[in-house]
Amino acid sequence: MGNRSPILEVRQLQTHFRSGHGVVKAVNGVDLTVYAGETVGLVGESGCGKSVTSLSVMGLLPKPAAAIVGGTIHFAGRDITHLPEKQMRKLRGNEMSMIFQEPMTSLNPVFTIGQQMAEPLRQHTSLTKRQIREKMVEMLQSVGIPRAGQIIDEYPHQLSGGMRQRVMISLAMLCQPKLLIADEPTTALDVTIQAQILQLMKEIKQKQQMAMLLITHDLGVVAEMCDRVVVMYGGQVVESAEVRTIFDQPRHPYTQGLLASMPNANERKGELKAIPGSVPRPDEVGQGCTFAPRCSQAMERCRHDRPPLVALPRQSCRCWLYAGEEETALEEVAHAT
Amino acid sequence: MRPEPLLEVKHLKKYYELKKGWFSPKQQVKAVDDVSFTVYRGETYGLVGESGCGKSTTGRAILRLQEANAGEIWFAGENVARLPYERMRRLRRRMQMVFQDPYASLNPKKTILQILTEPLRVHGLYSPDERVKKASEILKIVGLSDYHLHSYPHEFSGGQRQRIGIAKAVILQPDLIVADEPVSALDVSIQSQVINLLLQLQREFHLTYIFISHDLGVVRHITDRVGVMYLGKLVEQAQTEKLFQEPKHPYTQALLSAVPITHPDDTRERIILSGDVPSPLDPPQGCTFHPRCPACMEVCRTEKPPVVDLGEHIVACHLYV
Amino acid sequence: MLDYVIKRTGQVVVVLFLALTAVFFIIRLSGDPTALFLPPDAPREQLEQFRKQLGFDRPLHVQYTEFMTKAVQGDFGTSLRTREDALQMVINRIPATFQLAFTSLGLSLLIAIPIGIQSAYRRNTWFDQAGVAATVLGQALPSFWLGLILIYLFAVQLQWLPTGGGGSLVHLILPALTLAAYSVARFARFTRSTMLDVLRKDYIRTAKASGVPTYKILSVYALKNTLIPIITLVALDLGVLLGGAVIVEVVFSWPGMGRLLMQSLLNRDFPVVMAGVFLIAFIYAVINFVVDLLYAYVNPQIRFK
Amino acid sequence: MNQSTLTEAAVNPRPAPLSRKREPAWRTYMRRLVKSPTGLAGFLIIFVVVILGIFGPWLAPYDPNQAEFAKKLLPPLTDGHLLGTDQLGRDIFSRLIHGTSVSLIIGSCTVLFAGLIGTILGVVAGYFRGWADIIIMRIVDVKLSFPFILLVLVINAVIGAGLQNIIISLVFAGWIVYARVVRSEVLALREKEFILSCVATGVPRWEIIVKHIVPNLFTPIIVLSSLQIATYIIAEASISFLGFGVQPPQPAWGNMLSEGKDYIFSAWWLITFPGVAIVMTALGVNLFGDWLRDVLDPELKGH
Amino acid sequence: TPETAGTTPTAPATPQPAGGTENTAAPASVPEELVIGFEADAATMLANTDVNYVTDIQIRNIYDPLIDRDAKGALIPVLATEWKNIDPLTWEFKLRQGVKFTNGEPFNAEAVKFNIDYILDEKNNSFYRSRWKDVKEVKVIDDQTVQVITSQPFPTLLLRIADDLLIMAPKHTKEVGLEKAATDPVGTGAYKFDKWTRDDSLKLVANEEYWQGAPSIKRVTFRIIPEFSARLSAFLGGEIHLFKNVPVDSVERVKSSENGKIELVGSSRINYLALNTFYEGPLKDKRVRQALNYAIDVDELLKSVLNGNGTKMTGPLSKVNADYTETKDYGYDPDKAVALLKEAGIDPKTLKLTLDTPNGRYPMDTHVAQAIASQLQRIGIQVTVQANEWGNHLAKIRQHEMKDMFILGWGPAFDAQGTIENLFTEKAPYSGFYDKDVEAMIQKALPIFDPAERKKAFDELQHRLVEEAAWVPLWQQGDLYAVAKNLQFAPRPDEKFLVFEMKWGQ
Ligand SMILES: Nc1ncnc2c1ncn2[C@@H]1O[C@H](COP(=O)(O)OP(=O)(O)OP(=O)(O)O)[C@@H](O)[C@H]1O
Ligand SMILES: Nc1ncnc2c1ncn2[C@@H]1O[C@H](COP(=O)(O)OP(=O)(O)OP(=O)(O)O)[C@@H](O)[C@H]1O
Ligand SMILES: [Mg+2]
Ligand SMILES: [Mg+2]
Repeated sequence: MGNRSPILEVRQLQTHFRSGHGVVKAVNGVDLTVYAGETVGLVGESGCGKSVTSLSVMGLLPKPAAAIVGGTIHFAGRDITHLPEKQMRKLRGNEMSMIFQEPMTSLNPVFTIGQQMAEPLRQHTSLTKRQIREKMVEMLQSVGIPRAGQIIDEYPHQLSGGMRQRVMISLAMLCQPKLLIADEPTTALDVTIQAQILQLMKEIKQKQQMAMLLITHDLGVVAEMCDRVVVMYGGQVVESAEVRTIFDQPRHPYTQGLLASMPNANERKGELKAIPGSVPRPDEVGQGCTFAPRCSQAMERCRHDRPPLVALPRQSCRCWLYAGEEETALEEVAHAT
Repeated sequence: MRPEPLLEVKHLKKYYELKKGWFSPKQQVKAVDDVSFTVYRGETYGLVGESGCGKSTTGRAILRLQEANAGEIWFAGENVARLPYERMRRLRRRMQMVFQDPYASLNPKKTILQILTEPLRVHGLYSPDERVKKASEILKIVGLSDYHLHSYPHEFSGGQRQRIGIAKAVILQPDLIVADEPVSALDVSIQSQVINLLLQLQREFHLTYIFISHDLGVVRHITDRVGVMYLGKLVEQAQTEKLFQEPKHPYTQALLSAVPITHPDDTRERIILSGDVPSPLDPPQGCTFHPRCPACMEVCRTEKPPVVDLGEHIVACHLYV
Repeated sequence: MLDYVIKRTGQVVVVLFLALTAVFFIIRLSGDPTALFLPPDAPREQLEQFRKQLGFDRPLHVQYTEFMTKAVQGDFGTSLRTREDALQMVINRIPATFQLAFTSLGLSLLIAIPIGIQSAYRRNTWFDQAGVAATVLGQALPSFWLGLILIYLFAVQLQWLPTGGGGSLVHLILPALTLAAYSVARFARFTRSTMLDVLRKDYIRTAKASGVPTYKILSVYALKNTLIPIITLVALDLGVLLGGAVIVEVVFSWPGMGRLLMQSLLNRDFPVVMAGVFLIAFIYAVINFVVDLLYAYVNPQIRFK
Repeated sequence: MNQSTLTEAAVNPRPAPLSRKREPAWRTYMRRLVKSPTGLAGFLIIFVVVILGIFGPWLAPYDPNQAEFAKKLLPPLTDGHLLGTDQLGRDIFSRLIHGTSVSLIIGSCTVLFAGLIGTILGVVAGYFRGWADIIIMRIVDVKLSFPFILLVLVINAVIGAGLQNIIISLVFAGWIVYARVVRSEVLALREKEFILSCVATGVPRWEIIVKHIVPNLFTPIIVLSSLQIATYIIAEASISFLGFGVQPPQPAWGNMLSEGKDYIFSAWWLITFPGVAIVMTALGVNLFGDWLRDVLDPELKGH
Repeated sequence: TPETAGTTPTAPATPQPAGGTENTAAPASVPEELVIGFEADAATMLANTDVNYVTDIQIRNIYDPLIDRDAKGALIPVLATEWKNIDPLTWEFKLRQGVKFTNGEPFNAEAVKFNIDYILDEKNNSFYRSRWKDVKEVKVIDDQTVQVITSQPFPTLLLRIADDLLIMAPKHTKEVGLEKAATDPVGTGAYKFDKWTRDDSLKLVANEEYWQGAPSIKRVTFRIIPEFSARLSAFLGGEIHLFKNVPVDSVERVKSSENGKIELVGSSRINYLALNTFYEGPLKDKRVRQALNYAIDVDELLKSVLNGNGTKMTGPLSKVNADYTETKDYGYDPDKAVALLKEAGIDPKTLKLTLDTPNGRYPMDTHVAQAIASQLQRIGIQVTVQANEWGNHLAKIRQHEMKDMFILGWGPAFDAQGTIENLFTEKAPYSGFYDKDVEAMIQKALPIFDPAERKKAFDELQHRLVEEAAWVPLWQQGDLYAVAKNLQFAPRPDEKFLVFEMKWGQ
């Protein structure tokens, strides 16, 4: 793992929304590193800021409601935190691209697949019309779409969900990006189709030396796909580690609770281990640890002071429980702090 | 020692007339096509299958939220499918539903008290004061408190709303509850709370559930028997443990193998199905699964598979004839 | 397709039938036409005879049956005032009516859609608020007031344009503008709100993620989706423009259908009124049919299913 | 009339964030109103107009109907006549103030009755579907291809000209807007899970309609009405132009405008001031209605 | 006065245009075509069919009448050169020689017969027919002589001929058929038909072979502009040169414009306030009617509402009426009005009356109504004004649905019979007044043939009607015309636009 270079480095990212009810701190100090060629899983519950983090990276935050108010984002060594739209556009769909959760709504219903897929090629390359078409067909075939030549001239609603997600993937892969952000790419799909798509993404990743940030709330997907995992809770990273470490030795009480509540880990028909309470809204996060109100091990301190991200051997964890155990950080952990 | 059957569904059919475009002829979606099963008192019967296979339609047809085209639904000695409006309305006291979307299933303009007392009121149960008492009792049972009685749904989180939805269904102390994906809209950490609640209520009130879900992990945890649906048909049905250990139908086998692993070191022999779920508008001939079936035979293309009973394990597949 | 056409035709027939029936009975309530045509000193016998000649002396249901039987054959009788074929009279007005309707429609779309798009894109900026205020203003001006002011300004003071009358393109400008003022307001607001919806859609995010520049997103990717609901609104407005532009037609002496209809009503020239309502209902139905086709054209989901 | 713009108020309930202390709804709205310049402007205009409408008779300096022939057609700011006098020497300012209530009555009565009829028919069509739906929607179609002036004329012939004629004509024309909006609202609502949930509970049909569907129609109806009022106030002017307006000498903005139209070249103030009054009011109502729509549309909340 | 117009004149009394030479003398800036703004279009181009004056005014430039009126309303010969009564049932007309229709057809006795027969033929459904019903037969004596035989004495036949009858070309009409002729008229008039776009414009060109000489103005367009302000705008913008019915308050605006002037003429049309005795109300009492006559100050109305444009009337007939006689003027005397009301047992403070008025039919009609209401309010009477659309107004009158009072106009009113018979008999609803004795007097007066006796009878009737306070006479309508400065135009009391009489030049 030694000399890999980070492709994406997010440092202390803070993205806030302004709304009629005040400021929503959707992302409140996130650190995240993705190295070339690796797959990082970003897990966490709904509303914890996963999508906002990825949109911040892509420069796709809804303007003017949302803005990056702190921290930096480096992409391939270049600071893109406040890159002007024009230059950002040159990166998007080209060096970094994104797949979205909802294949059903992520394609424009009134344009053909071909018209939409041609866009990144038109924006970022100088290929001729015929070359563009050839390239698209080739790409579609590589994601296992039959009749690629015809499908190009069809409309999204003529395709099934799985097919559309394949189209989305090939749309993202067209310019061979260095980084692919996949925001819950399979959540909306059926189990059998999900298996197909995950398989496909694995294959693609192996073929192309590409880094991937995989956003999901499904630990099973993480187990299957990722090298490293970052767990988010309430707009912050609470734990990050190698995938095996997370499953074998989760340190943060939230991660532990999450793993314990998977039905398979419990006796059939028995009481599931549950995390009490519910996810806080980003606008009602008080001081102290965001997880404290639901944490069974919470101490007095947790309610008043926000814990730091503690570097432990092979993982880092934002919890006061481990405040004393700090050890020399591994290389990648240092990056992730 | 078989318990008595509470619900018997026989040859249920529900076809939707579909007219999507203005210029296309009418089409028929066979959402539920000749489904029969029995649910016994006190058990949890699971219905699984992929999106669009007709799980919800089955659930709704049982409660007559949608009128079935054909078939019988025997509940408590009466054929529900034939009951006149007013008698059906009264029977609803005994069969209730929990909906998937906790955000859409509560009237945003009503307080929790109104929502919870309405079922009692429309069935003429108790006096107004007692109803309030009942409501507050049930609220405690589902883990909320009196404090919430005068709040509106939008003041609750998804998990809390789903609890209210469940409370609303349970307050009438029905015999049967059809739960249509009651946890799939919830956060992972909340799901287990609600599942626990369902299990607890079942024990407490001797409820019978029809539990509809596509999450096989949850289904395995909570159900006693499972029916697997594919394109409007019931393709396999067995005791839960048995089904998960020894799936017979090739589709069930693929479905189970597709469930994500639970640990990075797990290895699983994946049966990756080729192709997509066919459109129910135009289901394949013969066995509807044959275009994706890894074990497809000649006969599968032309002939509908018979239903084979392998001793409390029913499967509709030519392989077992 | 055939199915659709049959069903649609059936609907149109029903609507036409109901409309004619309603007009037939309603119009009988509006008074006796005889007084308006005969000289004031005409004796009662002539009135009676005139009524008889028009068939007004017979029981209402007999008149109705006869009217319907003839109407089915396209015979609405002759105008009481001009003695010309009533339907033909109304048909003669179609060119002028269409000219005005389509010009003002085109004009308003041309103005409204860019404004609507920009307002949506720059939501809550000064441009948006000014745009909203301006379009609302357009909707708040009574049309004859606006018309007269335009005449005063452009025809009397500046003498750039004629005050009214039919014929050439220059005659069209002022009435079309007056009519457009109202539609511009509606279209712009509608475009804005639809655009706001569309801009929130996932596929717009997809386009952005592909690196498509903003102008192109607005003018191509979002616009086409926005157009679909606008078409319905346009159809609705076109119906109003065809039969209901009376005031503008009067102010600008435009020989359109609305004015003819109003005159005929005031003159109690029943055959022309009937023919007019029939034609408007018919055109309205045709427009709706065309809109459906158009809808199918821009909306592939309908086209293919 | 504008209906299609309004269906967007079709809302799916999304939660408003839970606030620690609940603040009364009207205060939230007031706070948001103060923040929106256009909404506030609209509100203030409406406020002034309503005050004038209610207290006009006490505020007007002159009897609005007293003709004083010697003082006819005085320009504004002469002889104690703020806005001048009209062709019969009546004080325009006083007439304008008195006319306010007429315009308000027309706007509000029409909205009330058209809203009521339209809502009932819309609910029936949308909830019961089938024949009721087909018949009501065909009537709507017929109505759409029916010239408005025909309606006005016939009503005029049957019951005579005047305020009630205007209101009845406008109600006749206006209910379809409501019927269409409400119908599509109901069509969407009846598929909502909370309605299904009522059915599943065994709530009788009429109770579902009255207690569950209708309350959820209030928001779109309020928004629609706020915008329709302006349309109706303007329509009064058009009807007056066609000669079926409010009867003289009673002042109404529309009939002042149409009586004044012949004076556009000789006495501009006759047509200008009522015109400005209508435009300002319509503007105010529209701005306020727009604001209301934004506020009541939870989709847009918090953005 | 039927015979008075007499047998003598051979040339029309109308100003004689100078013919061809005039054209060359005209200044170069003279517009090529005269555009007349007009509020409504003709119903048809057929003559003798539609009684509406908007039709008549336009087609009178295409067709000539047999007899016309001069500025004072006296009958003058046009296509008929002389006429006489052979016996009470027979009239003989001598026709002008050498007149040709614009298509070359000769004008002769056959043509006259054709046109009168056209009116009488039920099939043609002429709206004039009832007025001509007493005509039994038209006899062609020779090419230049025609006789009209009536079934009973018909003293007003000459008036009918003057006001109604226009001569269409018989051969043309028969050849092309009525339907075609309705859009392609041929007459003997000063102008030939050119183009007609319904509700937009009617274009005419000069008939250079006109028997009275070629018209001075070569092209005429009637432009239909229904809205007054638009008409005025078009006039101010120079698009039209002439229009009628200028609202009194806009007179100044026209006068002050660069190239406009105002022409005023007393119309034969009279305006009155009907006091309805068909309605069971207080107005059935003569004293109340008289009180209203006292309480309404017509002079003030004329001065302040009409800016003086109109001539006050005191009785049923106006001064231009041939049978006019001076009657008593009630004058303005509110005290007397109150006294009369008291006498009738009515407290004016509790009296509530309704007043119907048409809307825009007569000059300032709704304003006059409001002003009358305002005047009556001075003695405490409360008046509700109701402005009606014209069709409704007429229908309400005809169906006796009017309440206390209504405003109406009547014209052309050149003779006593046409006015009094059509207004004050039981069959006639227009004055709202009916009295048995008056009816008897009218019936007695109608068949009188002797001029002097006839005049006496009608004079008596006028006095009687005033005494009865049958209505509140208002005024003889003043017609106001906006005229381009360089157009010579003398307005006529019969409201007609005869372009032949007009010419360019100061
Ligand atoms: N447009 C927006 N306006 C205001 N707040 C927003 C907006 N978008 C997101 N948020 C807030 O930001 C927080 C983080 O949202 P985000 O979409 O990143 O969550 P997520 O982790 O992706 O959840 P999910 O699993 O549901 O996709 C949410 O709580 C949400 O309330
Ligand atoms: N109201 C309806 N009109 C027409 N077709 C319908 C309707 N409701 C459901 N369908 C169709 O019927 C089939 C079965 O739908 P159903 O909702 O029962 O599936 P499901 O198994 O519950 O799927 P999911 O897991 O997505 O909820 C689907 O193909 C669907 O498209
Ligand atoms: Mg997300
Ligand atoms: Mg479902």
